[in-house]
Amino acid sequence: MQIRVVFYGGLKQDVGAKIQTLDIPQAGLTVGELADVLRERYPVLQPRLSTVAYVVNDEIVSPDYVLHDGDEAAVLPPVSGG
Amino acid sequence: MQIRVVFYGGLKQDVGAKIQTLDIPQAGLTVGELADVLRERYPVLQPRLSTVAYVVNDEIVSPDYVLHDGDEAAVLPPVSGG
Amino acid sequence: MWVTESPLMLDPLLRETEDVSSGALVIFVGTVRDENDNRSVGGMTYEAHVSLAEKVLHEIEQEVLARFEVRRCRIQHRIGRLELGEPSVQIVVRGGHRAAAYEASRYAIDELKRRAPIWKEEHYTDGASRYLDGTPLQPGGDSA
Amino acid sequence: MWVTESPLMLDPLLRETEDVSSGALVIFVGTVRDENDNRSVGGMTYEAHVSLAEKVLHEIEQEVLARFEVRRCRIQHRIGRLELGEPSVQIVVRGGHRAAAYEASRYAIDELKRRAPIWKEEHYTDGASRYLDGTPLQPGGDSA
Repeated sequence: MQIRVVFYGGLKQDVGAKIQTLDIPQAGLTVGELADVLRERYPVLQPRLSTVAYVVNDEIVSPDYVLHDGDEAAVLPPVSGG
Repeated sequence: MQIRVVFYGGLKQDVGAKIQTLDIPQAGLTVGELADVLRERYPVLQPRLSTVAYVVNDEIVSPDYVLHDGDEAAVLPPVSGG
Repeated sequence: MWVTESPLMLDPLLRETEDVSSGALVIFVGTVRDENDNRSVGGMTYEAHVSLAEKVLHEIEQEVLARFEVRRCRIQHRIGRLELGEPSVQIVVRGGHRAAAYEASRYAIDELKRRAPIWKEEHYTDGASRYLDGTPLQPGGDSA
Repeated sequence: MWVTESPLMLDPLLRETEDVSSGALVIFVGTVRDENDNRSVGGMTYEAHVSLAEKVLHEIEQEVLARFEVRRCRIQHRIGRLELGEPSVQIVVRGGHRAAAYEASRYAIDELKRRAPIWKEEHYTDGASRYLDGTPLQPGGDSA
Protein backbone atom coordinates (compact mmCIF):
# COMPACT_ATOMS: atom_id res chain seq x y z
CA MET A 1 0.00 0.00 0.00
CA GLN A 2 1.01 3.63 -0.30
CA ILE A 3 1.28 6.25 2.44
CA ARG A 4 1.91 9.91 1.67
CA VAL A 5 4.21 11.40 4.27
CA VAL A 6 4.44 15.20 4.59
CA PHE A 7 7.39 16.70 6.45
CA TYR A 8 7.11 20.12 8.10
CA GLY A 9 9.60 22.68 9.36
CA GLY A 10 13.22 21.63 9.52
CA LEU A 11 12.31 17.99 8.81
CA LYS A 12 11.71 18.66 5.14
CA GLN A 13 15.25 19.99 4.83
CA ASP A 14 16.63 16.86 6.53
CA VAL A 15 14.66 14.60 4.21
CA GLY A 16 15.26 16.76 1.15
CA ALA A 17 11.59 16.92 0.16
CA LYS A 18 8.33 18.06 1.73
CA ILE A 19 6.30 15.09 0.47
CA GLN A 20 7.38 11.48 0.09
CA THR A 21 5.21 8.56 -0.99
CA LEU A 22 6.18 5.35 0.78
CA ASP A 23 5.41 1.89 -0.60
CA ILE A 24 4.66 -0.37 2.33
CA PRO A 25 4.56 -4.14 1.77
CA GLN A 26 1.61 -4.73 4.12
CA ALA A 27 -2.08 -3.77 4.31
CA GLY A 28 -2.11 -1.74 7.54
CA LEU A 29 0.61 0.17 9.34
CA THR A 30 0.48 1.77 12.77
CA VAL A 31 1.96 5.22 13.27
CA GLY A 32 4.50 3.58 15.58
CA GLU A 33 5.52 1.31 12.71
CA LEU A 34 5.68 4.30 10.37
CA ALA A 35 8.20 5.85 12.75
CA ASP A 36 10.32 2.69 12.42
CA VAL A 37 10.10 2.92 8.62
CA LEU A 38 11.15 6.59 8.68
CA ARG A 39 14.03 5.84 11.02
CA GLU A 40 15.29 3.21 8.60
CA ARG A 41 14.83 5.16 5.36
CA TYR A 42 16.03 8.53 6.66
CA PRO A 43 18.78 7.95 9.22
CA VAL A 44 19.21 11.74 9.41
CA LEU A 45 15.82 11.91 11.16
CA GLN A 46 16.91 9.51 13.91
CA PRO A 47 17.71 12.13 16.58
CA ARG A 48 14.54 14.11 15.85
CA LEU A 49 11.84 11.45 15.75
CA SER A 50 11.48 11.35 19.51
CA THR A 51 9.98 14.86 19.53
CA VAL A 52 7.73 14.76 16.45
CA ALA A 53 3.95 14.50 16.36
CA TYR A 54 2.02 12.64 13.67
CA VAL A 55 -1.13 14.17 12.23
CA VAL A 56 -3.80 12.42 10.17
CA ASN A 57 -6.97 14.22 9.08
CA ASP A 58 -6.11 17.25 11.24
CA GLU A 59 -5.82 15.18 14.42
CA ILE A 60 -2.67 14.35 16.34
CA VAL A 61 -2.67 10.55 16.41
CA SER A 62 -1.12 8.10 18.84
CA PRO A 63 1.41 5.34 17.91
CA ASP A 64 -1.34 2.71 17.72
CA TYR A 65 -3.35 4.63 15.09
CA VAL A 66 -3.61 2.44 11.98
CA LEU A 67 -2.83 3.93 8.56
CA HIS A 68 -4.46 2.51 5.43
CA ASP A 69 -3.67 2.64 1.74
CA GLY A 70 -3.85 6.22 0.44
CA ASP A 71 -3.65 7.86 3.87
CA GLU A 72 -1.59 10.99 4.37
CA ALA A 73 0.46 11.36 7.52
CA ALA A 74 2.04 14.66 8.46
CA VAL A 75 5.22 14.63 10.54
CA LEU A 76 5.45 17.74 12.75
CA PRO A 77 8.62 18.77 14.58
CA PRO A 78 8.47 20.97 17.70
CA VAL A 79 6.55 24.16 16.91
CA SER A 80 7.85 27.73 16.99
CA GLY A 81 4.97 29.98 15.89
CA GLY A 82 4.10 33.38 17.28
CA MET B 1 -5.43 89.86 47.38
CA GLN B 2 -7.12 87.69 44.76
CA ILE B 3 -6.86 83.93 44.25
CA ARG B 4 -8.37 82.21 41.24
CA VAL B 5 -9.83 78.87 42.24
CA VAL B 6 -10.62 76.29 39.53
CA PHE B 7 -12.92 73.39 40.38
CA TYR B 8 -12.71 70.10 38.49
CA GLY B 9 -15.03 67.12 38.03
CA GLY B 10 -18.09 66.98 40.23
CA LEU B 11 -16.83 69.89 42.37
CA LYS B 12 -17.73 72.45 39.72
CA GLN B 13 -21.32 71.21 39.79
CA ASP B 14 -21.40 71.53 43.58
CA VAL B 15 -20.03 75.08 43.45
CA GLY B 16 -22.06 76.05 40.40
CA ALA B 17 -19.07 77.39 38.45
CA LYS B 18 -15.75 76.08 37.22
CA ILE B 19 -13.78 79.21 38.14
CA GLN B 20 -14.25 81.49 41.15
CA THR B 21 -12.11 84.47 42.08
CA LEU B 22 -11.79 84.85 45.84
CA ASP B 23 -10.95 88.16 47.53
CA ILE B 24 -8.80 87.39 50.53
CA PRO B 25 -8.21 90.12 53.16
CA GLN B 26 -4.58 89.19 53.75
CA ALA B 27 -1.31 89.12 51.79
CA GLY B 28 -0.48 85.40 51.93
CA LEU B 29 -2.68 82.35 52.34
CA THR B 30 -1.62 78.76 52.83
CA VAL B 31 -3.43 76.02 50.94
CA GLY B 32 -4.65 74.75 54.31
CA GLU B 33 -6.19 78.17 54.95
CA LEU B 34 -7.71 78.14 51.47
CA ALA B 35 -9.45 74.89 52.40
CA ASP B 36 -10.96 76.67 55.42
CA VAL B 37 -12.15 79.51 53.20
CA LEU B 38 -13.74 77.07 50.76
CA ARG B 39 -15.44 75.18 53.59
CA GLU B 40 -16.97 78.43 54.80
CA ARG B 41 -18.06 79.83 51.44
CA TYR B 42 -19.29 76.56 49.92
CA PRO B 43 -20.79 74.41 52.69
CA VAL B 44 -21.82 71.91 50.00
CA LEU B 45 -18.13 71.07 49.54
CA GLN B 46 -17.70 70.18 53.22
CA PRO B 47 -17.95 66.36 52.87
CA ARG B 48 -15.67 66.32 49.81
CA LEU B 49 -12.76 68.51 50.88
CA SER B 50 -11.04 65.69 52.76
CA THR B 51 -10.32 63.85 49.49
CA VAL B 52 -9.33 66.71 47.20
CA ALA B 53 -5.85 67.62 46.00
CA TYR B 54 -4.66 71.20 45.38
CA VAL B 55 -2.59 71.96 42.31
CA VAL B 56 -0.56 75.12 41.66
CA ASN B 57 1.64 75.43 38.55
CA ASP B 58 1.05 71.78 37.64
CA GLU B 59 2.29 70.50 40.99
CA ILE B 60 0.24 68.94 43.76
CA VAL B 61 0.97 71.16 46.76
CA SER B 62 0.84 70.50 50.49
CA PRO B 63 -1.29 72.42 53.03
CA ASP B 64 1.63 74.67 54.00
CA TYR B 65 2.19 75.91 50.44
CA VAL B 66 1.72 79.71 50.43
CA LEU B 67 -0.48 81.32 47.78
CA HIS B 68 0.15 84.90 46.67
CA ASP B 69 -1.92 87.54 44.92
CA GLY B 70 -2.88 86.44 41.42
CA ASP B 71 -2.13 82.75 41.98
CA GLU B 72 -4.40 80.09 40.55
CA ALA B 73 -5.21 77.04 42.64
CA ALA B 74 -6.94 74.03 41.10
CA VAL B 75 -9.10 71.84 43.33
CA LEU B 76 -9.10 68.22 42.14
CA PRO B 77 -11.53 65.58 43.41
CA PRO B 78 -10.70 61.85 43.27
CA VAL B 79 -9.81 60.89 39.68
CA SER B 80 -11.62 58.46 37.39
CA GLY B 81 -9.80 58.48 34.05
CA GLY B 82 -9.11 55.54 31.81
CA MET C 1 0.60 64.82 22.60
CA TRP C 2 -0.97 63.02 25.56
CA VAL C 3 -4.41 64.59 26.02
CA THR C 4 -6.64 65.52 23.10
CA GLU C 5 -10.19 66.51 22.21
CA SER C 6 -9.84 64.75 18.84
CA PRO C 7 -10.82 61.11 18.36
CA LEU C 8 -7.93 58.78 19.24
CA MET C 9 -6.37 57.04 16.24
CA LEU C 10 -4.21 53.96 16.66
CA ASP C 11 -2.34 54.03 13.35
CA PRO C 12 -0.39 57.24 13.96
CA LEU C 13 0.72 55.94 17.36
CA LEU C 14 1.82 52.63 15.83
CA ARG C 15 3.84 54.46 13.18
CA GLU C 16 5.36 56.77 15.79
CA THR C 17 6.55 53.78 17.85
CA GLU C 18 7.80 51.56 15.01
CA ASP C 19 10.89 49.63 16.07
CA VAL C 20 12.44 46.63 14.35
CA SER C 21 14.25 45.67 17.55
CA SER C 22 10.90 45.02 19.27
CA GLY C 23 9.23 41.67 18.69
CA ALA C 24 6.23 42.23 20.94
CA LEU C 25 3.56 44.92 20.70
CA VAL C 26 0.88 45.18 23.39
CA ILE C 27 -1.92 47.70 22.95
CA PHE C 28 -4.52 48.62 25.55
CA VAL C 29 -7.56 50.62 24.52
CA GLY C 30 -10.33 51.67 26.89
CA THR C 31 -13.69 52.20 25.18
CA VAL C 32 -17.03 53.61 26.35
CA ARG C 33 -19.29 50.72 27.26
CA ASP C 34 -23.07 50.66 27.34
CA GLU C 35 -23.50 49.69 30.98
CA ASN C 36 -22.02 50.44 34.40
CA ASP C 37 -23.25 49.42 37.85
CA ASN C 38 -26.33 47.96 36.13
CA ARG C 39 -27.27 51.32 34.62
CA SER C 40 -27.64 51.77 30.88
CA VAL C 41 -25.01 54.22 29.63
CA GLY C 42 -25.42 56.33 26.48
CA GLY C 43 -22.16 58.26 26.48
CA MET C 44 -19.40 59.76 28.57
CA THR C 45 -17.77 63.14 29.07
CA TYR C 46 -14.10 63.21 30.08
CA GLU C 47 -12.53 66.27 31.67
CA ALA C 48 -8.86 66.74 32.52
CA HIS C 49 -6.57 69.20 34.21
CA VAL C 50 -4.88 69.18 30.84
CA SER C 51 -1.41 70.53 31.60
CA LEU C 52 -0.96 68.34 34.70
CA ALA C 53 -2.45 65.30 32.94
CA GLU C 54 0.01 65.70 30.06
CA LYS C 55 2.84 65.89 32.56
CA VAL C 56 1.65 62.82 34.47
CA LEU C 57 1.14 60.69 31.34
CA HIS C 58 4.59 61.64 30.11
CA GLU C 59 6.05 60.70 33.51
CA ILE C 60 4.31 57.32 33.39
CA GLU C 61 5.78 56.67 29.93
CA GLN C 62 9.27 57.41 31.27
CA GLU C 63 8.73 55.17 34.30
CA VAL C 64 7.58 52.33 32.05
CA LEU C 65 10.76 52.59 29.98
CA ALA C 66 12.90 52.69 33.14
CA ARG C 67 11.19 49.86 35.05
CA PHE C 68 10.45 47.29 32.35
CA GLU C 69 12.46 45.69 29.56
CA VAL C 70 10.57 47.55 26.85
CA ARG C 71 11.67 50.02 24.20
CA ARG C 72 8.60 52.14 23.40
CA CYS C 73 5.67 53.45 25.45
CA ARG C 74 3.05 55.97 24.40
CA ILE C 75 -0.12 56.94 26.25
CA GLN C 76 -2.95 59.12 24.97
CA HIS C 77 -6.24 60.09 26.65
CA ARG C 78 -9.26 61.64 25.01
CA ILE C 79 -11.34 64.39 26.62
CA GLY C 80 -14.76 65.81 25.77
CA ARG C 81 -17.96 64.03 24.89
CA LEU C 82 -17.60 60.42 23.72
CA GLU C 83 -20.18 58.10 22.23
CA LEU C 84 -20.54 54.38 22.95
CA GLY C 85 -17.61 52.34 21.67
CA GLU C 86 -15.27 55.31 21.24
CA PRO C 87 -11.76 54.95 22.68
CA SER C 88 -11.08 57.08 25.76
CA VAL C 89 -7.48 55.96 26.27
CA GLN C 90 -4.86 54.11 24.22
CA ILE C 91 -1.54 52.73 25.39
CA VAL C 92 1.10 51.30 23.05
CA VAL C 93 4.06 49.32 24.40
CA ARG C 94 6.75 47.67 22.28
CA GLY C 95 9.59 45.54 23.54
CA GLY C 96 11.85 42.64 22.76
CA HIS C 97 9.68 40.04 24.45
CA ARG C 98 6.05 39.71 25.39
CA ALA C 99 6.17 39.14 29.16
CA ALA C 100 7.67 42.56 29.88
CA ALA C 101 5.43 44.24 27.30
CA TYR C 102 2.27 42.89 28.97
CA GLU C 103 3.49 43.91 32.43
CA ALA C 104 4.47 47.37 31.25
CA SER C 105 1.09 47.90 29.60
CA ARG C 106 -0.76 46.93 32.79
CA TYR C 107 1.46 49.19 34.85
CA ALA C 108 0.74 52.11 32.53
CA ILE C 109 -3.06 51.81 32.68
CA ASP C 110 -3.09 51.09 36.43
CA GLU C 111 -0.94 54.16 37.14
CA LEU C 112 -2.98 56.32 34.77
CA LYS C 113 -6.15 55.43 36.64
CA ARG C 114 -4.47 56.21 39.95
CA ARG C 115 -2.56 59.38 39.07
CA ALA C 116 -3.90 61.17 35.98
CA PRO C 117 -6.10 64.19 36.80
CA ILE C 118 -8.99 63.07 34.61
CA TRP C 119 -12.67 62.69 35.48
CA LYS C 120 -15.52 60.95 33.77
CA GLU C 121 -19.15 61.90 33.83
CA GLU C 122 -21.45 59.10 32.76
CA HIS C 123 -24.56 59.95 30.77
CA TYR C 124 -27.33 57.43 31.26
CA THR C 125 -29.95 56.57 28.69
CA ASP C 126 -32.65 57.78 31.12
CA GLY C 127 -31.24 61.33 30.81
CA ALA C 128 -29.39 61.47 34.12
CA SER C 129 -25.65 62.12 34.45
CA ARG C 130 -23.19 61.38 37.20
CA TYR C 131 -19.52 61.91 37.99
CA LEU C 132 -18.06 58.61 39.08
CA ASP C 133 -16.36 58.16 42.41
CA GLY C 134 -12.65 57.87 41.98
CA THR C 135 -9.22 57.63 43.55
CA PRO C 136 -7.97 60.55 45.67
CA LEU C 137 -4.78 62.03 44.21
CA GLN C 138 -1.66 61.67 46.31
CA PRO C 139 1.23 64.11 46.27
CA GLY C 140 4.54 62.91 44.90
CA GLY C 141 3.54 60.96 41.82
CA ASP C 142 5.20 57.58 41.49
CA SER C 143 6.61 57.54 45.00
CA ALA C 144 3.10 57.66 46.47
CA MET D 1 -9.76 33.20 8.75
CA TRP D 2 -6.95 32.27 11.13
CA VAL D 3 -3.91 31.61 8.92
CA THR D 4 -3.08 33.73 5.88
CA GLU D 5 -0.33 34.48 3.41
CA SER D 6 -1.52 38.10 3.15
CA PRO D 7 -0.14 40.83 5.42
CA LEU D 8 -2.04 41.01 8.71
CA MET D 9 -4.23 44.10 9.06
CA LEU D 10 -5.49 45.24 12.45
CA ASP D 11 -8.40 47.43 11.36
CA PRO D 12 -10.56 44.67 9.86
CA LEU D 13 -10.14 42.59 13.02
CA LEU D 14 -11.07 45.57 15.20
CA ARG D 15 -14.21 46.17 13.13
CA GLU D 16 -15.10 42.46 13.21
CA THR D 17 -14.91 42.43 17.02
CA GLU D 18 -16.66 45.76 17.74
CA ASP D 19 -18.76 45.50 20.90
CA VAL D 20 -20.24 48.37 22.91
CA SER D 21 -20.58 46.11 25.95
CA SER D 22 -16.78 45.77 26.15
CA GLY D 23 -14.83 48.53 27.88
CA ALA D 24 -11.38 46.98 27.53
CA LEU D 25 -9.52 46.05 24.35
CA VAL D 26 -6.16 44.30 24.58
CA ILE D 27 -4.21 43.63 21.39
CA PHE D 28 -1.07 41.54 21.08
CA VAL D 29 1.00 41.70 17.91
CA GLY D 30 4.18 39.73 17.32
CA THR D 31 6.55 41.35 14.84
CA VAL D 32 9.77 40.23 13.17
CA ARG D 33 12.70 41.65 15.08
CA ASP D 34 16.18 42.32 13.83
CA GLU D 35 18.06 40.14 16.30
CA ASN D 36 17.79 36.76 17.99
CA ASP D 37 20.34 34.91 20.12
CA ASN D 38 22.80 37.69 19.27
CA ARG D 39 22.50 37.03 15.55
CA SER D 40 21.44 39.76 13.14
CA VAL D 41 18.12 38.77 11.53
CA GLY D 42 16.99 40.05 8.11
CA GLY D 43 13.66 38.29 7.79
CA MET D 44 11.60 35.24 8.67
CA THR D 45 9.67 32.55 6.86
CA TYR D 46 6.66 31.04 8.65
CA GLU D 47 5.23 27.69 7.62
CA ALA D 48 2.07 26.07 9.00
CA HIS D 49 0.14 22.86 8.76
CA VAL D 50 -2.62 25.18 7.63
CA SER D 51 -5.77 23.15 8.22
CA LEU D 52 -4.68 21.97 11.68
CA ALA D 53 -3.39 25.42 12.61
CA GLU D 54 -6.73 26.99 11.69
CA LYS D 55 -8.50 24.41 13.84
CA VAL D 56 -6.16 24.97 16.79
CA LEU D 57 -6.41 28.77 16.66
CA HIS D 58 -10.20 28.54 16.50
CA GLU D 59 -10.16 26.18 19.49
CA ILE D 60 -7.98 28.61 21.46
CA GLU D 61 -10.44 31.44 20.70
CA GLN D 62 -13.29 29.31 22.03
CA GLU D 63 -11.32 28.39 25.16
CA VAL D 64 -10.54 32.05 25.83
CA LEU D 65 -14.25 32.92 25.69
CA ALA D 66 -15.11 30.00 28.00
CA ARG D 67 -12.34 30.50 30.57
CA PHE D 68 -12.15 34.28 30.93
CA GLU D 69 -14.69 37.05 31.47
CA VAL D 70 -14.25 38.40 27.95
CA ARG D 71 -16.65 38.79 25.04
CA ARG D 72 -14.52 38.69 21.90
CA CYS D 73 -11.34 36.87 20.88
CA ARG D 74 -9.77 36.65 17.44
CA ILE D 75 -6.39 35.22 16.51
CA GLN D 76 -4.62 35.43 13.15
CA HIS D 77 -1.20 34.14 12.09
CA ARG D 78 0.71 35.04 8.96
CA ILE D 79 2.67 32.51 6.91
CA GLY D 80 5.24 32.96 4.16
CA ARG D 81 8.20 35.31 3.95
CA LEU D 82 8.10 38.31 6.31
CA GLU D 83 10.36 41.34 6.42
CA LEU D 84 11.63 43.07 9.57
CA GLY D 85 8.86 44.74 11.53
CA GLU D 86 6.03 42.88 9.83
CA PRO D 87 3.39 41.32 12.10
CA SER D 88 3.48 37.53 12.28
CA VAL D 89 0.56 37.14 14.69
CA GLN D 90 -2.23 39.36 16.00
CA ILE D 91 -4.61 38.66 18.85
CA VAL D 92 -7.59 40.87 19.70
CA VAL D 93 -9.47 40.45 22.99
CA ARG D 94 -12.39 42.60 24.15
CA GLY D 95 -14.17 42.35 27.48
CA GLY D 96 -15.98 44.28 30.12
CA HIS D 97 -12.91 44.93 32.27
CA ARG D 98 -9.20 45.03 31.72
CA ALA D 99 -7.86 42.41 34.14
CA ALA D 100 -9.61 39.54 32.37
CA ALA D 101 -8.78 40.97 28.96
CA TYR D 102 -5.04 41.03 29.73
CA GLU D 103 -5.12 37.50 31.15
CA ALA D 104 -7.08 36.19 28.19
CA SER D 105 -4.65 37.79 25.74
CA ARG D 106 -1.66 36.21 27.45
CA TYR D 107 -3.37 32.83 27.55
CA ALA D 108 -4.05 33.04 23.82
CA ILE D 109 -0.46 33.80 22.79
CA ASP D 110 1.01 31.30 25.27
CA GLU D 111 -1.26 28.53 24.00
CA LEU D 112 -0.62 29.47 20.38
CA LYS D 113 3.11 29.11 20.92
CA ARG D 114 2.60 25.74 22.61
CA ARG D 115 -0.03 24.20 20.34
CA ALA D 116 -0.23 25.79 16.90
CA PRO D 117 1.55 23.75 14.18
CA ILE D 118 3.61 26.66 12.89
CA TRP D 119 7.36 26.88 12.33
CA LYS D 120 9.68 29.78 11.80
CA GLU D 121 12.86 29.83 9.78
CA GLU D 122 15.10 32.77 10.61
CA HIS D 123 17.08 34.37 7.82
CA TYR D 124 20.26 36.03 9.03
CA THR D 125 21.88 39.01 7.44
CA ASP D 126 25.01 36.90 6.80
CA GLY D 127 22.96 34.76 4.38
CA ALA D 128 22.42 31.75 6.63
CA SER D 129 19.00 30.42 7.63
CA ARG D 130 17.86 28.25 10.50
CA TYR D 131 14.68 26.64 11.78
CA LEU D 132 14.32 27.49 15.43
CA ASP D 133 14.03 24.86 18.12
CA GLY D 134 10.53 24.72 19.47
CA THR D 135 8.00 23.02 21.68
CA PRO D 136 7.07 19.38 20.93
CA LEU D 137 3.36 19.06 20.16
CA GLN D 138 1.32 17.06 22.63
CA PRO D 139 -1.80 15.10 21.74
CA GLY D 140 -5.11 16.31 23.15
CA GLY D 141 -4.89 20.07 22.72
CA ASP D 142 -5.97 22.05 25.75
CA SER D 143 -6.00 19.08 28.11
CA ALA D 144 -2.29 18.51 27.54
